[in-house]
Amino acid sequence: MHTSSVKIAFAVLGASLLAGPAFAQETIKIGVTQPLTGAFAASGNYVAQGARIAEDEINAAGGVLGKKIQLVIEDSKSNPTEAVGTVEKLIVRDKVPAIMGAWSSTLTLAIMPKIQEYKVPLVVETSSSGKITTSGNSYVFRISPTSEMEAVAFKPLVAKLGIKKADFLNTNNDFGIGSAAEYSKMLKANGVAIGVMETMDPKATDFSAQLTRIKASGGDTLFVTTAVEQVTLILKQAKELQLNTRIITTGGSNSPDQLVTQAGDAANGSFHTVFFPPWFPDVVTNPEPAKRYMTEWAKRGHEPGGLTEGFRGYDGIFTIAEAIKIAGKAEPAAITEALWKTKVKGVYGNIEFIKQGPAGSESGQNIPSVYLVKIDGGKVVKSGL
Amino acid sequence: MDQFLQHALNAMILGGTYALLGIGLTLIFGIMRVVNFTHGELYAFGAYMMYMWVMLIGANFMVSIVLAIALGVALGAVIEIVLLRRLRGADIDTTMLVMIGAWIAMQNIEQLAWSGVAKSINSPFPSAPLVMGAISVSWTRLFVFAVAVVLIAATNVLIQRTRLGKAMRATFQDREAAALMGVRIDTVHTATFALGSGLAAAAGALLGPVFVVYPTIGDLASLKAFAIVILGGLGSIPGATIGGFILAFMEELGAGYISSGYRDAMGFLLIILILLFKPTGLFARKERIG
Amino acid sequence: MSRAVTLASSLSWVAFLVTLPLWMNDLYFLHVLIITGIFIVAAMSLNLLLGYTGQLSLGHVAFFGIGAYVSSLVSLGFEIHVWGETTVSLEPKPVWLAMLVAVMFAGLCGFMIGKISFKVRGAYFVIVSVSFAEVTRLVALNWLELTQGPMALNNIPYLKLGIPGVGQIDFIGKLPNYYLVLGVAILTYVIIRRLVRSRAGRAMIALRENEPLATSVGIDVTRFLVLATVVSAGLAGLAGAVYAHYVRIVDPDVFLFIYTVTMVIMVVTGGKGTLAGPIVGGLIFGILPEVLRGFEVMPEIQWVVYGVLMILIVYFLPEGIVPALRDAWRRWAGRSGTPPARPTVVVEAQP
Amino acid sequence: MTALDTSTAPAAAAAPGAPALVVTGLSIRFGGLTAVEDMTFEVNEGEVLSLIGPNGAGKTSAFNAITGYIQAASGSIVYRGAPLLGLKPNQIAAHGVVRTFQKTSVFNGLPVLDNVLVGLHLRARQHPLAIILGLPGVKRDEARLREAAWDILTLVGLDGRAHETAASLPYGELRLLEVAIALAAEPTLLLLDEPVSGMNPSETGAFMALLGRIRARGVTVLLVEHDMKMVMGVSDRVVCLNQGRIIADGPPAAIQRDPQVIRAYLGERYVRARG
Repeated sequence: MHTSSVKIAFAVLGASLLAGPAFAQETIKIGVTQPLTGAFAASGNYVAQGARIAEDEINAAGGVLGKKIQLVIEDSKSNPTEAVGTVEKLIVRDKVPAIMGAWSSTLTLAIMPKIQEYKVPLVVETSSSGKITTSGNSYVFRISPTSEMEAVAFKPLVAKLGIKKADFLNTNNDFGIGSAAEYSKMLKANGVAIGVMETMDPKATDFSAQLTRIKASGGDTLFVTTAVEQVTLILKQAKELQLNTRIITTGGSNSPDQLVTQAGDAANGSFHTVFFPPWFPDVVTNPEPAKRYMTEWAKRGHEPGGLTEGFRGYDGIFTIAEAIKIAGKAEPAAITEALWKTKVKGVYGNIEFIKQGPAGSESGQNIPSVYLVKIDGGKVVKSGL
Repeated sequence: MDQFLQHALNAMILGGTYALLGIGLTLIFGIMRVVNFTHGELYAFGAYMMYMWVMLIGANFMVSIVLAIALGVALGAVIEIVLLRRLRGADIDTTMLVMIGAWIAMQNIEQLAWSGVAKSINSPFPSAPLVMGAISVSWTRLFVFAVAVVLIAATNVLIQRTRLGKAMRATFQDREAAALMGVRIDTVHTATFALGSGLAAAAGALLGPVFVVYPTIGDLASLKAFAIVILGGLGSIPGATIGGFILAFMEELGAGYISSGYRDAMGFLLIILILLFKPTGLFARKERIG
Repeated sequence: MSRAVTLASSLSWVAFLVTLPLWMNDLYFLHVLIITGIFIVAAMSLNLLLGYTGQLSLGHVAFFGIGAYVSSLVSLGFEIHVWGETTVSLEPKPVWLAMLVAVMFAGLCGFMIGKISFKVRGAYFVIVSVSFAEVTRLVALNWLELTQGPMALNNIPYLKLGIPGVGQIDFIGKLPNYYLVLGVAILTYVIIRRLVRSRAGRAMIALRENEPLATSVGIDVTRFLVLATVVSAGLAGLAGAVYAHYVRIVDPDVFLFIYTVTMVIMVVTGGKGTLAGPIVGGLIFGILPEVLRGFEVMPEIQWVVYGVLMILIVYFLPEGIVPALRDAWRRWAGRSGTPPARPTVVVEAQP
Repeated sequence: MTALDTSTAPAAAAAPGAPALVVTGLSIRFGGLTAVEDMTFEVNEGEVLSLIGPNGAGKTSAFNAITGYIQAASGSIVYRGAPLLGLKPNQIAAHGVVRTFQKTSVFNGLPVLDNVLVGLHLRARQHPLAIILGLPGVKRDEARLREAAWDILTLVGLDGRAHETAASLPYGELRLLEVAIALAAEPTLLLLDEPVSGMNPSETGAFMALLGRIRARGVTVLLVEHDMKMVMGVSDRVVCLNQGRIIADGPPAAIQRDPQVIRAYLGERYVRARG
């Protein structure tokens, strides 16, 4: 019995050793960890598609330091432990000198200790939780806005929209809880009453219980923070339950075009914060890269609804590529150093990093613009405010 | 009060599809002694077929439902003939392992075929709900409920009134005796699995347009079907029907008044309580442990 | 003589594993081995229930997850509100103590679940065990104050052991964790081996083979099923605790049914009710994904392969790989063997 | 080496001839059906008592009730002063009351020796913690158990088959193995349910010889059997059941002459033969 099991195990080990990965490195690898399946799959795929556009654009222009860049994209399955696994693979097996990720705040917070352990820089393209840049991780560089920045940008609209009592419905993760906390703080400071604060699991699909409670609360505005899949369902189910409050989605992962196609007229009258408004490319800081990105997106036949998400990946890869150029070599320490000096004219605006967090171990934070749009008559319009 | 009525209405509507899921699983267990882990995948299959016909091919909504159910029946028959027929007489654990294998394979084939991104299905019903005083319900959900009730009734007629149903009931009572009396056990098993699968696919096809469709939706559907069947007693159709409604009410009221996060936990807590105090389920007619 | 062969092969096997990192310095491969090793420990513990008592427990991941969460929470500390303003709080404790608590707690859960669920058998037992795992997952997901829910418990401390004369060992990174997992795996193997070759193990096997006959000779069914569950749960909890302090993050998905299924596949493929079965099955299914990856196989296809393999194994190798090989070996070696007889020398004096 | 060691012998307190098992007013019902009605009989220490009767007379039901496999509707079962009613089969076994089954019942997948080792369960002294810690006491106990198992195999004549899988034994030896397993549980009262059914005459003869050896150990035997040659050959006393009731109780010679017994057995058969 023993002898036989030993033989088998040897055979298995042998087979796996033969198949071990060992390839010559002629390109500069950049790691990407995104949720390509699971609850955040739609957004994660859009970001990956945007990243691929940037990869091809950079390589068509001759690459970086005379070499082509090569994205290694790993699927975190919308799960924090899996996300840590992807980073482990990217750094230990693929030996990438820099990583972009990880979409959701929870996923990003999950991988941050690994990033620190291996001292590899991470460019955060989407996550909004304040904790990411205030926890003293000096390998984190965020190009997306924090929930707090978003809430502050929203402040002037409170009076204009005439919000008196607000309810909240958000995912029970860092993204949702963080956003609800910042918005409710800002609203309270501006004299708005807070009704109920409901949460949901990121994988939930039936919100009738929460929406029924929100209806009973009787607020005039409902703030919703989650990914586009759940926003679609919430808009539909709110309409079914005759919840006639104004719905505002925060966090910028709401893909209004997708809402128009998937939620139909249930989407009418809803407001959405976005960080890139592809319907009005002329209002953005850098129309030139925005148009280049949009053209390529359309050419590749990607979902138009993903435009508001894909640019994050596009900008993220450009930021890393620029940092590698400045560093002059594809090594983690040099790239980390270089990211502080990196300036990119991106879709997010002029990307550059200011210091945030405890002195001595600051993280980098970019300050992008925030836009509020409205869906009206099956079309995305300027909120008119 | 309004809030309670709304919750109750929601639960009623949800209960119809839960009952469909439960009846399919309980039939398969009662007659074939198979714990069907692919049940949820048939649910997902029904939902994806609905997506394919309505959104990709552009077929009529009603026709698509019929097609989705028919394909579910066909897939069920194939699974029974290919995987289960040769395991006739094997112990329950063996068939369970095969069904787990099939479940994993099917779910990942779905993932390959449709990608991990959730799909939504448009329904032809007006999005403005039916309003009754302070409570309201969407036309889509009403339709789902009506179809579910019709399917439950039809299943009962099939089992009580037809020759096939008689053969199924005879097999349920005593397989050997039924075989001696000339019942073709192979046919009964294939028909049972096909029928159970068709009901699961129907639940998926009906709920697909209400929610969204993604490859792992079947997992929760399977677990809920297990809960319903345990609640009603393995092998009992009335038990599964009532169990479906009880679970829906528990979930909806639990979510509405206790915590929405524990919505899905209700069913499992119920299972554990039931097994503590009445292990054969609420409506089991026959001792079924062992 | 066969005893000596067994001992020699066990020792050479252990020596091979101990020296492995010395000549195999691919860190990623070491990582794969660590994760595989942890799953093998969990599979070995499941084998005690599935293979020896014959109970198809499909909630096993619950004990693994409970071990991971308890060990993490005790080492991180927590404060929760129980009623009104009353709070319960725990200061962070050393990791070794946390792991010990985790094993005990998982064992305790095993005790309670065993007491409840062994009232029923067959399909009911299976569904109860699945439900139990699902309830634990939902608690982990929704009890935000304690578990952080979907935000996961992060920054879990690693194990530090002060060994007299050697100084402190930090179990961070690949090498120390590799040896930790190896040690835990050997410990688990030894415990299970001792158990199944004793009165208790024979009672469990007897229950699997013929329950009425077993009770007729005085075996207390529930007692030994519960004992098997407690040991099994404790060892699964140990695997979970090692896992938590290695990956240093735990989220509610650790309770997903798919992990139970992975363990079941490992046990069934290798051979349930054999000591080597879960190890062989675990190595195959732990390393196979990496082999498949070498051929650029997508993870979904890999899982489809798993599912199909599982079906094929049930059809063609229902006992698993190890028993099949053992039978083949016996047929081959049996021709020249002499018929065994009663040992003439009693090894140890009777009391 | 000579058969069972001293610990197997019945407790010294049991005086031969005194009542060991006392069944009083035992009734067993399945749903509406009465399987055993108001059954009263005693088994004395050291004797071989046979329970006979036509099929469906309630013999196996009585067996099952005594050993705790079914619950009696009323009555009492007392063994050596301890009430057995309501106890689980394993608790009854701990009182020294051990049975075999009508259908062949062994641990099919295990070697013959291990089958007997399982039977020795109650004789083992191993605490779970001691097992896990691998304490030397456990090893010693195991060696002792193996020795006892070999003794029992020698007693029933299966020592040559010790390492074969039970499932591979021929029928006659399987039935011997069943008895070996039961004997291992150290019974003071052994209940045998049709042990020689299906055996050929030479196997039956060997079994009767084995019964003699068991008896010589001082084990009381309660036998259910259809083979009248065997019953009359080994029994000290015979109790005859018909339709759930006791119709006769006495030594074999008296039973053979009892008109009620003849009617129940032969009469029934004559009627059937004529009809």
